[in-house]
Amino acid sequence: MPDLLGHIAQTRIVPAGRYGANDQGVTVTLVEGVCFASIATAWNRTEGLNARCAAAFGTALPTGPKRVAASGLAFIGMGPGRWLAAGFTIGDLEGRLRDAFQVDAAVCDQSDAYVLFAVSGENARAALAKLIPIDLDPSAFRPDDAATTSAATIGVTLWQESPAPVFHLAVGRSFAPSFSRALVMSAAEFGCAIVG
Amino acid sequence: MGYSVFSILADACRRHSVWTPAWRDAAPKPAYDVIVVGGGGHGLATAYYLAKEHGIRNVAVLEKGWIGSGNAGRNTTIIRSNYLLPGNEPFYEWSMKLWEGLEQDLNYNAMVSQRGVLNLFHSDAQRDAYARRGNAMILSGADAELLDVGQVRALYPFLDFDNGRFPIQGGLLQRRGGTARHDAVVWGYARAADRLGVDIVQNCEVIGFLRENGAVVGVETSRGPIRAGKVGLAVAGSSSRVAGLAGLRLPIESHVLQAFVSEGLKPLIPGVITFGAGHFYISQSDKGGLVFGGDIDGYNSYAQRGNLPTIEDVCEGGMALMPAIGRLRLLRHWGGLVDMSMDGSPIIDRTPLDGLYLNAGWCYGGFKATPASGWCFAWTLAKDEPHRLNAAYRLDRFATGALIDEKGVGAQPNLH
Amino acid sequence: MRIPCPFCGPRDAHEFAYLGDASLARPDPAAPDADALFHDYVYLRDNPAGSLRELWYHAAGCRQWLAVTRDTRTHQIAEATLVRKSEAAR
Amino acid sequence: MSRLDQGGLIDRSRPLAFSFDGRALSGFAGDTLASALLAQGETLVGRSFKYHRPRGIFAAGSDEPNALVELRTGARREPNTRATVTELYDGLVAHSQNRWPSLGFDLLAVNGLLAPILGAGFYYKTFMWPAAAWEKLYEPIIRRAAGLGTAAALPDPDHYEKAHGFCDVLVVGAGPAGLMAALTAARAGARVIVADEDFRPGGRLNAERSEIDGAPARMFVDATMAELSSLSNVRILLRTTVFGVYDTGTYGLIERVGDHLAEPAPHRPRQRMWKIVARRAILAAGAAERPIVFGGNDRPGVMLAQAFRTYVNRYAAVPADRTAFFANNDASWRAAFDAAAAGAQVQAIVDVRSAVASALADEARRWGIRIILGGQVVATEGKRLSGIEVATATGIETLAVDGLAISGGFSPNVHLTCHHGGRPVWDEAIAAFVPGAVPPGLTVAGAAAGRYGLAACLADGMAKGTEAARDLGFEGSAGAAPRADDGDTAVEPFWYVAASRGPAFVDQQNDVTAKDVKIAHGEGFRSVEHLKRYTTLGMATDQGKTSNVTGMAIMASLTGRSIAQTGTTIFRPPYTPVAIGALAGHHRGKDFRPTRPTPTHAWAEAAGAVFIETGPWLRAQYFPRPGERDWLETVTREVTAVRSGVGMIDVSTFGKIDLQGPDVGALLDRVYINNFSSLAVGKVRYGAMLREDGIVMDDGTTARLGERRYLMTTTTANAAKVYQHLEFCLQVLWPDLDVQLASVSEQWAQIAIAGPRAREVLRKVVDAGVDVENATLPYMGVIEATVMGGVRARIFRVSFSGELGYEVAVPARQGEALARAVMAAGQDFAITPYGIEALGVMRIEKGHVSGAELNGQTAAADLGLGRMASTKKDYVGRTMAGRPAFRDPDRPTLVGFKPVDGTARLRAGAHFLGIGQPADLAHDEGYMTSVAFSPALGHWIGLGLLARGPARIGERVRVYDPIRGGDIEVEICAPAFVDPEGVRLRA
Repeated sequence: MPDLLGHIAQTRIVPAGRYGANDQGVTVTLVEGVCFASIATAWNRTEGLNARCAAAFGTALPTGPKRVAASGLAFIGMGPGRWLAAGFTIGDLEGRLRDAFQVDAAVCDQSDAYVLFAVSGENARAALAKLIPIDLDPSAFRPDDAATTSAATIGVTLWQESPAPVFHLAVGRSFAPSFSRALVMSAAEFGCAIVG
Repeated sequence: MGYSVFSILADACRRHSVWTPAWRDAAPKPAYDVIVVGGGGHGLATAYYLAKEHGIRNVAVLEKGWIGSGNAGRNTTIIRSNYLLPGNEPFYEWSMKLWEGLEQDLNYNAMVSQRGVLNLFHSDAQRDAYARRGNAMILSGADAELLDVGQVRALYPFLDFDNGRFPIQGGLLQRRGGTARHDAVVWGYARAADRLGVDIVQNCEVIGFLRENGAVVGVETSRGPIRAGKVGLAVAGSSSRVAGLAGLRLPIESHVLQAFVSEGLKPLIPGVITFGAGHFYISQSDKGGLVFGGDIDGYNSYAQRGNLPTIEDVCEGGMALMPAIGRLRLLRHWGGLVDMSMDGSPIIDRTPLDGLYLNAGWCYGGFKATPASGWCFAWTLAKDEPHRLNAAYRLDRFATGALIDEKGVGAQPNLH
Repeated sequence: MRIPCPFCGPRDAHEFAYLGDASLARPDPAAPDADALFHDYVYLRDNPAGSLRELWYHAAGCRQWLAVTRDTRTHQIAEATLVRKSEAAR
Repeated sequence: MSRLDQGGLIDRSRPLAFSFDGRALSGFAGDTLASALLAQGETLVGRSFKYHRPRGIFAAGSDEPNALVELRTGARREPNTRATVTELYDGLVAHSQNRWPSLGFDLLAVNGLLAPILGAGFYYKTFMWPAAAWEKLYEPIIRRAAGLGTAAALPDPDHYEKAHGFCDVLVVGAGPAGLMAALTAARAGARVIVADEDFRPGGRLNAERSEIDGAPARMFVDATMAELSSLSNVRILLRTTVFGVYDTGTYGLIERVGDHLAEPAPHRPRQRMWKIVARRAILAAGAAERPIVFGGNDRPGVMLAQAFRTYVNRYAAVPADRTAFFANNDASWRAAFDAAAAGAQVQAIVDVRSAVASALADEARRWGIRIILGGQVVATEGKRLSGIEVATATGIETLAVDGLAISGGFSPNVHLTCHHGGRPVWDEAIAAFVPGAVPPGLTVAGAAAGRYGLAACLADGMAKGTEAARDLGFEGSAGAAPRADDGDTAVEPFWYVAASRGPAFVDQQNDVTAKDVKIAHGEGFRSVEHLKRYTTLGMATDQGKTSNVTGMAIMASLTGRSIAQTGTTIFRPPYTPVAIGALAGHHRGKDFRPTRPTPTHAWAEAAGAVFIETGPWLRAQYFPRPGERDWLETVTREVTAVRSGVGMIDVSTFGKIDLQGPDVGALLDRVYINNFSSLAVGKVRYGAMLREDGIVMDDGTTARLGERRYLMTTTTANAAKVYQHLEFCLQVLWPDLDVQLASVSEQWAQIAIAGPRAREVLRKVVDAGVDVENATLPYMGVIEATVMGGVRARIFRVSFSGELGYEVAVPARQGEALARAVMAAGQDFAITPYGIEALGVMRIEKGHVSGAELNGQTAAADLGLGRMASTKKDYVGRTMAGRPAFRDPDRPTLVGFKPVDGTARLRAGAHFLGIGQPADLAHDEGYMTSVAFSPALGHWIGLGLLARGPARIGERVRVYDPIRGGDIEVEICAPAFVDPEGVRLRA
């Protein structure tokens, strides 16, 4: 079993293909074309920021580890006064957010900082349970819930967008190859397909 | 009756064994010249050397439980003198010399076994750091060799040389390093100290200090007050609590260090190996168990038990270093209460209080120091000044800045 | 050991970095006895066997510094709060 | 000894072939290795640890002390495997261990003859003379004789993994109490995980012929399992041992996914470690039988009574032809009746009690079993058991039996309750230790709590299940507990036959006898911990499951204290031994820790780079060309190319922290020793920061991108540490400061272009209209620009090499394209890619400090950075850096070195000694931190920390490197060898 990925370089994201059991219990999609930006504000300026956010995007920023989607953007709570914005927007997300938030928030383009994996399939939860140290049971982790944690010593921010068990996992770019190995090893017994 | 093969044969011929208790289970007297608080290796060794080297025999060792119930009875039994800094190396080398003659000195087989201690390196920077260390050892009269990967392979062919995430490049070897039977060290010192007249008082917990115009003149215990000319503390993880009874705050935090032993096996690992790219070290006991450990859990604790992340980290290091141990089984794991000092080095010194002396801050490395610690603490107690060997282990070094920080992580005990 | 992070929820302690005693306050460097004050601040600890208010940093989560009240004998945690909120609230 | 032709829970339609010590044998699906061996008449299975005495099968579960085998072969060999918990599979291969040459004839059995002198404490009293002989002579012999099985010194070929689980209620054990607890909690709606170490649920119900609700207990087990399996809120984990209780409701479990197969199934692990967080846990682990200690009690053929019953009822294997029972309780009588009912020949029941319930006696007579009350077995005969000597009031009588089933009562399996330091308490009524203080959230049900009766177990399981669910807010009607008979255990405490003949073993695996306990007592090792450590009682692979209590009881009788006063040793994790591989999971080999490639990794690979691990990163070390003899030739070529032309290197691994807000300048002034609030927008400054204890933490350049925005660069190694430190400053020290941090290390790829021709290369990379000339982008300037046709970039005019240099940062995904663009742009100037070795050479030539100097032991002044420190402000570490020892003039300080003999090679880690001074610690003056061969100077150069270094420039000093045989003289010089005035980098 350790040989499953023996032929793949540690420095590459495990390439598209089928791995493990002759089945397709888990599908891993590499999501391309998503822009990210980090948003941070001082604890005493959150209100003003929320007002600006509502004005510009029609939603307040989430409080707590949640995801809020509006106007083609998603805001994911990363910490008190900290969010990750994500969206298939063309062009300059950082600029757009900066214009909207003015001095009430510090915005940084992070579009290249993350690699985004989407994990789905009937065994998605069972496979992720081997990596993610938080409770992903439907009763505990619901659509639009988010979490930032450590999986197999690799930092990951994850969220669920739909009732269907599709989990989005954002991983630091330089860690993505090792993360993809851990993910495939965890999903191998169910049959794992990597697409995109 | 002295211990020897003849006395054993003689005893075997009798119907009923005539062996007497290895030490008297003494009741406390009202007063002693010196009271040593703590019936672990350091405390018992201190009492032994007070009696043997300084003729001070009116001595009591007070132990709150049974002797050796603390770190002396729960460590991974490694002895070595492979230290880096001038404040440390001569002290530990003296300890190694005492180990080398210990059994004949005590008439007790502590199974001191100089099987070699090997610290692996995995990068040029690590190699240079070990060269610096090895040179420092040689300058202090210790032995040290820098091995290349070929020489390491010859010693330990089953390490992961080919597929390691951090390839092994070589190692720093101290051949005189090795292991000793930890409980036997306690019992040997206890028996030898007892024969010189030292009272070993078990189930006697210190709950306060007797004071006369500021000075410490004895201790209050669970078995009543006991007066003493001098009181020395050798209570490791309990140092802050006991010193606190005298109103002292120490540059020490108590942390949990876990240790592990596997099922018994035929000889597999000849010496002691330390992984340089993870937290893992291992040796094999004479009974056949693999004795191993790694990093401390990293938070203050008096619980004498740790948690899974450290256990996993240690076993991951073990599998990375020697993937042959995968099917061998962990038999038992436990936690010790270690006195982590602020620079990772010990304290053997007088305290600001007259009559009170401190031996503490051994972090996770107290066992190897047992003989020299007792020897130097006895000297400091007897002569009211540190010996040259423990001159650097002053309590005021944190104020003067004369720190002894081998790891270079600063005033964060959980990182040492 | 699981720490109830006020933002992330209960997480295993291995997600956190430990610093220790939270009661220590950085002294005034202009104080006449600043040397002594800093010595105590940097090096001396109560190190109690019992309840201790200590600093944990949620490195793998929300990157907040928490003040965690924990019993060092049982590892039972009574409370965990965000340091910055509580400080700022003063 | 035979297999019954009916009954039992084995599948006679599925025969399985296996071998033991090379003999071909067979069993059935549902067998363990032990039951299959017994069914085939194999009673001699192992050899004891110390005296190498022949041993058989003693128990039927994980408490087995004797029947340890080497399971499987080659790289999969598993020493010390209990035959009693090894599920039989087709093709199983097992060998006996700890014997030579053979199990039947073991030369080391000679130790047995030495028993009189090999008693407890023997080793401590001898082997001391001569001192040198220990390692060379005595110890090797002892080590070879000791140990048990032999490990395979080959990499474990199987895979392991870890999994996280969460539940409301974790139930430990699927016996009557556990099944009822799980069912009740699950019906109430709680999320339940039930785990059992066995491959078949039911616990004691598999071993006894009991009835529940008037039907065979098996039907209750099957029905309950069927309902549990049908519930979506229940997870059943068989072949799974809960091995440890950790903090805050965290439990460690090992699921043996593939151990019942010859090899794990494809793509499945051998074992899976579960880390389960449970809000409540119910321990329903049952109780274990304990023996009576008497002469020759270790003879193969002697077995625990309930184990005997298990083999008969569950496995339809009768362990002996003619069996006697020796006991002190009623349960053993029922075991004897079961055996008789199954067709086994039970000769007699010897009971130490002088009277038993008439019902028992009547039934015994019905089965034709002879009853010997007030009797004691004092000795046994035969290599394999052939007879026992029974002492009665009328004298000694010998019974010819080949099986002896013994029982000294029961000990609740309280192990897990002790994992937080809780001590079991002695319960006189049942003569056993029962749970004392338990870990938070854990309750104990059934026999594990000392409630032995079947009806009591069912009711207690139900009650504990209801209670746990209700605690968590799940209400459900429990209903009535199933009906069953309790059956009294009626134990009369009895431990040791005083009139024993021959060695009477307390701990069979470690060969600890009753005499050893007496020796320990005589020598003062009377506390239970001293007894254990002195005699090794309870330290074997079974951790004393069948021996601890008996040992304590014998010690108690010697000291005259009660067992309650004597107490017991503490149980520590794991409950049963756990494979180390399982605790490591997939973290081994190259996957031990993550590998971080740089953004230009693929390009560097194509360019022929040799890579090197720097922490988690893989970086290009150098780029060898065909014909180059060694790395030194390559690195020398790369350095020369940079100094004479131009080169490029990926420096993306440096930490990058974005700081925004009105107070960034103020924060940086408090973090760095030098001033940053005064830094002009568009400028970069080198800074050093200290720990509060005055030692240098990190250094790097920080750029001011705007009025309210800075970008900090950290060293590769300290990126995370510095970020955490800044958060500490902002959240803990100075929460009033309005600064927002963001790590942008992953966002930006950064490539350094260095050398006299650097600007000419850069001109061709930036977009039209971007001005990179000295006027707009002078040394230590920064601009935001676009490159490669519209790619957003930041260009820093900084230099680590000391040459005219720029660092161009672009979004990480553009890093590889930038590398190619720079190489293309530099073609005309023979641009040369270089690695971190060449970078290291150039920084040493410039006297820049790096990891070797920033080692956590050096203050700013030690590194020649003292003059940078501001005296007008406070900053972290300032006060502590003023302590006397930091101002000691003898403190080693950074200087440079060149060999007096120009051809000599320098080595880092060498120490400095005064010329003509003896080589000892008293004359140690410091050490060499970094060395390099300088192409510019044509000889080796070094940096080092030397006492009073700066004052001794021009002097000579001895460089002493005994560990590598080096001892040369060097000249002390300023730590800048190339362009000390810094003309080149301003060019």
